[in-house]
Amino acid sequence: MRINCPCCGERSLDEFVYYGDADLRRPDPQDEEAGAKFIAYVYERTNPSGFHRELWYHGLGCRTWIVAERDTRTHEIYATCRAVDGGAPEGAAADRERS
Amino acid sequence: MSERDASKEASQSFRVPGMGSIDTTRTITFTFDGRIYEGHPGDTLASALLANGVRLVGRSFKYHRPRGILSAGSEEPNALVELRTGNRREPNTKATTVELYDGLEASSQNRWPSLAFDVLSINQLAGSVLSAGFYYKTFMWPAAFWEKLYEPVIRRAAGLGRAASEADPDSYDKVTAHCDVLVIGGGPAGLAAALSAASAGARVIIADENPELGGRCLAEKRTIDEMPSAVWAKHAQEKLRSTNEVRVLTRTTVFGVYDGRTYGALERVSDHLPVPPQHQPRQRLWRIIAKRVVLASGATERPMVFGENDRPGVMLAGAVRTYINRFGVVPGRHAAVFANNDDAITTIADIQRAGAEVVAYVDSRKELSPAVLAVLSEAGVDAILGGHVESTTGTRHITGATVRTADGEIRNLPCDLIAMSGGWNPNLQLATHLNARPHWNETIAAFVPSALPPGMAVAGAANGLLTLAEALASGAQLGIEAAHEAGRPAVEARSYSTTPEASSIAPLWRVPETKGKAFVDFQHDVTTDDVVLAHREGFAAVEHLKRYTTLGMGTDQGKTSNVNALAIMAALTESTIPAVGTTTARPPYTPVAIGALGGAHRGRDFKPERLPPSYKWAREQGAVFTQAGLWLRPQYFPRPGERDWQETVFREVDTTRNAVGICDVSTLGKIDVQGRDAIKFLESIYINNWGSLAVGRARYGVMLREDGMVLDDGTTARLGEHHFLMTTTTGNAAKVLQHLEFCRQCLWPDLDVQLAPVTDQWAQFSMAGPKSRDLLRKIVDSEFDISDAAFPYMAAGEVAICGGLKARLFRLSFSGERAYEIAVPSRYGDALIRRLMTATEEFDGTAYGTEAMGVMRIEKGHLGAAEMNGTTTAYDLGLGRMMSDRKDFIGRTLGSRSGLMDPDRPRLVGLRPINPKHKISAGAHLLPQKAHRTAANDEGHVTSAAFSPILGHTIALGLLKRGPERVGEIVGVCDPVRGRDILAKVVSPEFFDPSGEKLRG
Amino acid sequence: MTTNDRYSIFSILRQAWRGNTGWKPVWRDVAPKPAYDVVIVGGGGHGLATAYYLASQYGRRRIAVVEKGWIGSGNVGRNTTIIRSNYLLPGNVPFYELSMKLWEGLEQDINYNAMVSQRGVLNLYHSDAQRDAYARRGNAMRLHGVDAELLDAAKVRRLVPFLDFENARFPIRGGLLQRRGGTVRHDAVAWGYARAADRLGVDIIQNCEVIGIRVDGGRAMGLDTSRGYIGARQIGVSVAGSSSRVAAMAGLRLPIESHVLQAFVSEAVKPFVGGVVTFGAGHFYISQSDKGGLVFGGDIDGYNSYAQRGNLPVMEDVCEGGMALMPRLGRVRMLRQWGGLVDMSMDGSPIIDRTPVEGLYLNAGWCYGGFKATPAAGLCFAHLLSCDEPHDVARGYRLDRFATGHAIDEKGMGPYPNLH
Amino acid sequence: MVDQLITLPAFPAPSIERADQVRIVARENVQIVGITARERETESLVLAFRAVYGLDLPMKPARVEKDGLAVVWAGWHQWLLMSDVAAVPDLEQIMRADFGGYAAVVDHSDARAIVAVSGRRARDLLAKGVSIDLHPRVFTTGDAAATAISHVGMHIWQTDEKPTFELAVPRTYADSLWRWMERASAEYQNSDSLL
Repeated sequence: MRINCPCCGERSLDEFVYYGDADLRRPDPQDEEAGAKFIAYVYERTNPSGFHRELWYHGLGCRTWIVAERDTRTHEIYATCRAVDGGAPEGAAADRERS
Repeated sequence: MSERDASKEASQSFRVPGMGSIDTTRTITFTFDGRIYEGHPGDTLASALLANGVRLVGRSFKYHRPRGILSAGSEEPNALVELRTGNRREPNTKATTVELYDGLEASSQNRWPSLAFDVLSINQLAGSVLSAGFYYKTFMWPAAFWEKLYEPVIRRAAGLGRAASEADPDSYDKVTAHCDVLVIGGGPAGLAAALSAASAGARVIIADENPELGGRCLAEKRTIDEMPSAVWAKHAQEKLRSTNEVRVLTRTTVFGVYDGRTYGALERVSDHLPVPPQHQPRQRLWRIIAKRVVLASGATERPMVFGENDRPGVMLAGAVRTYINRFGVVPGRHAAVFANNDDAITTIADIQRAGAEVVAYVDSRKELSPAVLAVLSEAGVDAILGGHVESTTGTRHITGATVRTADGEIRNLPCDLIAMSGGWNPNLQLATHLNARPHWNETIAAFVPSALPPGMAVAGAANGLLTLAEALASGAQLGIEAAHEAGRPAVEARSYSTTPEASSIAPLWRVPETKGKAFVDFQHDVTTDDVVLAHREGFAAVEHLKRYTTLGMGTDQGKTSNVNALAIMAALTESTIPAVGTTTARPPYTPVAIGALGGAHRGRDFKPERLPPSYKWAREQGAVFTQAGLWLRPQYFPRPGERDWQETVFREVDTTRNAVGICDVSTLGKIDVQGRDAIKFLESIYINNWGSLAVGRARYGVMLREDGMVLDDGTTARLGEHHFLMTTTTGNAAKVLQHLEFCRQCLWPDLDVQLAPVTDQWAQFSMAGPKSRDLLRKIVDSEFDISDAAFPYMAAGEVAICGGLKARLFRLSFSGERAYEIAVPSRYGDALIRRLMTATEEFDGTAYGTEAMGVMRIEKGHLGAAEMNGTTTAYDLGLGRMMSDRKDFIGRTLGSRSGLMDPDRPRLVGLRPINPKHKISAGAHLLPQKAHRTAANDEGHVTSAAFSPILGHTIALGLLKRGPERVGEIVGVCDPVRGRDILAKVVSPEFFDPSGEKLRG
Repeated sequence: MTTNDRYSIFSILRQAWRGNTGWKPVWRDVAPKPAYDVVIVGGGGHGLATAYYLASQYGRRRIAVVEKGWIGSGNVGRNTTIIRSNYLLPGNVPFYELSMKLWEGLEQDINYNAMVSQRGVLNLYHSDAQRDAYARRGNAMRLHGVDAELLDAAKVRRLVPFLDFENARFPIRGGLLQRRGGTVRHDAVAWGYARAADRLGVDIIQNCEVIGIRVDGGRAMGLDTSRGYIGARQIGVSVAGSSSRVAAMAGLRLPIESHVLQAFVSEAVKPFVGGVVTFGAGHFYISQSDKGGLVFGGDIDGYNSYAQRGNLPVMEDVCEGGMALMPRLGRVRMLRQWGGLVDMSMDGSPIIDRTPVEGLYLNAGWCYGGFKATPAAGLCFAHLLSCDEPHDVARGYRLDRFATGHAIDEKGMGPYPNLH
Repeated sequence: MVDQLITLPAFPAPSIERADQVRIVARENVQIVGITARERETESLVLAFRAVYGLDLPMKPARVEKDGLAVVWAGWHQWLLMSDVAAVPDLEQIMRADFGGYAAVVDHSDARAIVAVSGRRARDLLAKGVSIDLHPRVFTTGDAAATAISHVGMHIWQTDEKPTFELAVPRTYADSLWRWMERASAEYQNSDSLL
């Protein structure tokens, strides 16, 4: 697999560290539901067969956290962007292939 | 003729003068099973053996039947040998792919006592007992006999060749290559594709498993552009080699297709030589990243399935032509040709041209096209149309063929060669590595690629285009397209002229009536009966068939057997071949040496070594080193006269506690943290408070994972208003940096925080012990006041040492002694450790390593990796008090889950043996004093232990159920794997100077 | 079962005499009935074992196993065939030891030779810290009555002289040995359980893919499949890497990610590796099959995947480990590489539990350790389905353990499935 | 008297020569300073830097140089500034003084060790340990990248068309990587290398 780092360009897999689902948002610890929400945040996964938005860390490169949109059946990567940009790749393939 | 004649043949008597394209002017010698033979450069071991009339080459896996040479390529299931000897021995090597070199040594395998007489060949008499999967049905009683009797016997018979019993002496290499167009296969289609792509100026890599490009061009008598095809191929190869941006990789097999248009290829750099040249690898692994790929891997001929079709002398027709046309070797003197397709017809002329007799042409088809009939009559051979070869005679190689004619008449044809052709299977394995399913093409009666990996196109025979003309045209066109799609300008595809050829086929999957075993998979001895049995027992799904009969599981990966077996199963289930299914190919296309996949990373170079700044000096001191991750750290510094490591460590600890000890702590992770929001950031990362930390001070901090478990600990110093230096444990440096970057980029992107790893920047030495300040005084420039008033415990600041060298000074203590850590730019580390050691002489100080450090940290009850093991909370480790309740921090919410607040959880305690002579070891479990030694009474374990020279007995840290409440209690320390079971007293984890007077001074 | 279809050397000789024409299908090819008491989703080792124990141990009838492809097409046919019970935590050891005991009597129990071969499992250590961790593990095993021996370098050398003891980057200092560990012929486990279950009347339905779970009022009623609707009083889901997909049909989100684990086999060579050896300083473990193939593997590829195929970097990483540990492997050729779809749980330990949907039960989260667990997982899942309470040795495998803070984290890696 | 403290070179040898094929030279005594723009200060930093040094901080992986000061892109809004010790005595101090307000300034002079790889086989040698494409059509003088060599993270940039590549590797790995380069370049002793 080759991942297109928004800063460095396309790089081979072994420069990256995988983290997982990029759509999880850390809950507000003040929320009275915080306990349950943190459990869902840390432990529950959609684990889809198909379109997946996921976090990668370019550890052996520029140390940027990246959101990649990838098909877990084919490993095709549709788009990537820096995680600080809220994880919404420009021209996001988000709607494409969501089926 | 009699089968014994072979052994009487004079040297190379099957070589045909004037034929073939190899250099017969030079003669080289080689040995097979100890006997010396002659061959020529350019031969394969197989062609050389055939030239010398050697037909019996190996024995089959299960029945140990005599086997010869079936093919002329990497699909060979039978002719497997042990190549080379000693630590270079290569088992299961295909004689058909081994390039002959002078002095080559090969021997047959999987036979005893000899190839000609193999005791285990009696297995074939028990053929119907050793039917597919028989072993699942027996060897069960009594149970104990499996390991004791049955399995040892089976394992003695198992395997083919023998692996070398010593380390591989050769080296391996890996390369990453990028290109616009990768052409896989150097046959006509591949050559045309590469020429096209090159003409468009593309960066081209063309790879072929043979030593020369050309493929079937070298094996057939054909013409391209009025040139003999072999000559055309030679020109094409020269053209490519002389074109910029074209890399020709011969002896290179593309074995796998991976995601991201990445292709794995193996180059056999030196396998054609006795040993690799100096500084050259034996083989080289290529990772090729290609924008576009043209797959031109050709096709593999199918055997015919008839009785005793495995005897030496039964060969694929295409292989016979290869041996004649390329190597000038005729594999027999009296040949029968048995086929179901037009392509095989050309075999007749080739055999005749080689001066051998074609005793008959047997075709399972009743009607042939006029053109083909014309060829037959011109050749003047006895053509048996609508007939079958039912069986063969002979033992160690064939002496005749039993043929049934269309009208049922049985004829026995004496012959020493049967050239058979069941049609051709496109080599589409690489097209299916990414899970694509091929589809069935009725016209050529074979599977062809359908969906393809991104960026791949398939040319020529690999795509079912079996004629030379189609191969050249499709290759030329796809090469152009590939180059264009890769961003090169569009150019015109040139066309090639060839002589016409016929190519129709009427599939025959198995001969209707046969005598004797009819083999489908030669190497694993899978016969038609086995396929029938698998069907009968319900193993009709293709994967069931393979797994139950082991069909296609051999070193040939079923290249010659899979489709025949599928077809036979389809007939049995009365369904179509595609309905039965296809077997998805997995990498590698052909087997790859494990050494090549490992590459250069072996022995000492398995992983890079990370060296601390004092490494060179420590080596000179004769320090013993230990691995800490990739780091090599001094474990202890033995001195002359010291009996064992223990004595050394006692001395290091004792000296440190009573005078001063010096230790390289540069391996601790260091992260520079800056920014207006740095404090806020640290507050969210650490469980304790940071707002109150003054500039010029350091503080111990603990960070958790989001699930509430302790991630790491260390001190962080405030160097400026918005500038901090964080230290991590040696092992967690990278992990913590990743965690901080995650928090900064993914959780709180708006914070103004900048992170920089600076571990390598600083050589940092700890000076611990009552004399540490005196020692420090000797190197710190006089203008800096390091009195306790000016530089108290946990102070941090910049100083200058040795006359103006800027350094960072921290007053931290891991040992519990008055201690300082001095940090200088790494390049000065070596000089500084030498300076310190000289300066320390007057205090009789010492250097100490990780062992002594471990002892002292346990004496102080400080935490190590064994305590912060990923399953312990701050509460568990006695850090609950540190947790601020006035802020949120990573891990706070989930850290308070009921299960983690359970008072019954094991928590940190100290342990000391009741009997001071007793030893406690880490890993021992803790149970109530008198409790029965079972899991039910297990209450925790010892995490760290060491002998304390100061206290004169072993001390240990442990995690004990309700530990802190049980101080004073006596518990059992149970260590069955070390055969120990003693009693220990539960104490506070701080064994030494609990009040901390010494470290504050 | 009647004597004439009982397997033995005599049945083989008798059949051989008749040209092997008398063998019957190992399991019947049946079409689904409208309804069953219990439907097990997933015709892998776990599902088939569950069906067998439901019928043989708990006297259940009207049982079906539905499989989307052919039985044994999942991880039971795509693993490195290792069995062991060398676990650390109290939540795991008794379970895997029960599994080991079931392996030890399996072939006589199901009358099928799965070649259970206890040639030993050796985990190497390369540092004092690793030694102590293995001592802790070995002691935990011994306290549970499981065999475990802590070996020093000399003993290891005697046991496995073919390793590189001299110039290794991480010298071998010793190992933790479980002699009762070993290997089993993986496909045979699926076939053997299928045959035994079939003999007890279990319907094994292949090419029957579940496309929906009908839930009514919080209760599971049945399954929509590619072969029509199948009613079920109880549904047991045992589909490894597909767990999240099937659970989603009932509206459930699981603490599971699906990952790829690669395995490799070499060309067959004359046996020289006795038992199973695990490298402690790299991602590599190896054993040798009775056919002579060296079976080896390493770490998971490390990202969510349903592709059932491995990548090149991991293959290289595994072979680097192999060459570091056994440099004599250099000229042995890797023959095949395959990928299994593993259900990585958030703590690396499995789940055998009810679900919030009444009548729907889950057996999942086996990570890369599901094969060795096959008999016990089948028995415990059958127990849960029949007694509606967990089997004693599987009490820890609850779905809610993450919420309550009772994760069973052998490696201490935390809630990061790709690190377990 | 700092000179009393002898500095230890990062690499075990000054150079490796492989016939006319590859030349590997250790570049000791280079000052390296890392600067990372503070949040929302990048623009000011770039302007200030241009004002002082007449150089534009590259916004993509690249290297620019002027009057002995080299700037290499090192990540998102991060750069490595380099100059010879001889030329500028304390680069870090100067940078902090000039740009401390806009950027975090960190001394990396001893964290990285720089080695120059040049010669006609330089690309072939690097291809054994570096997975990015260094072909002149893709990577040329002035280009830079943050990547890895032989599993170790590093920065690489091209300085001329010989070609010459410079690699900034972690100092504590310098010894190990040097050994790797000695082994990987050995084959170029015989000019008729098969690669």
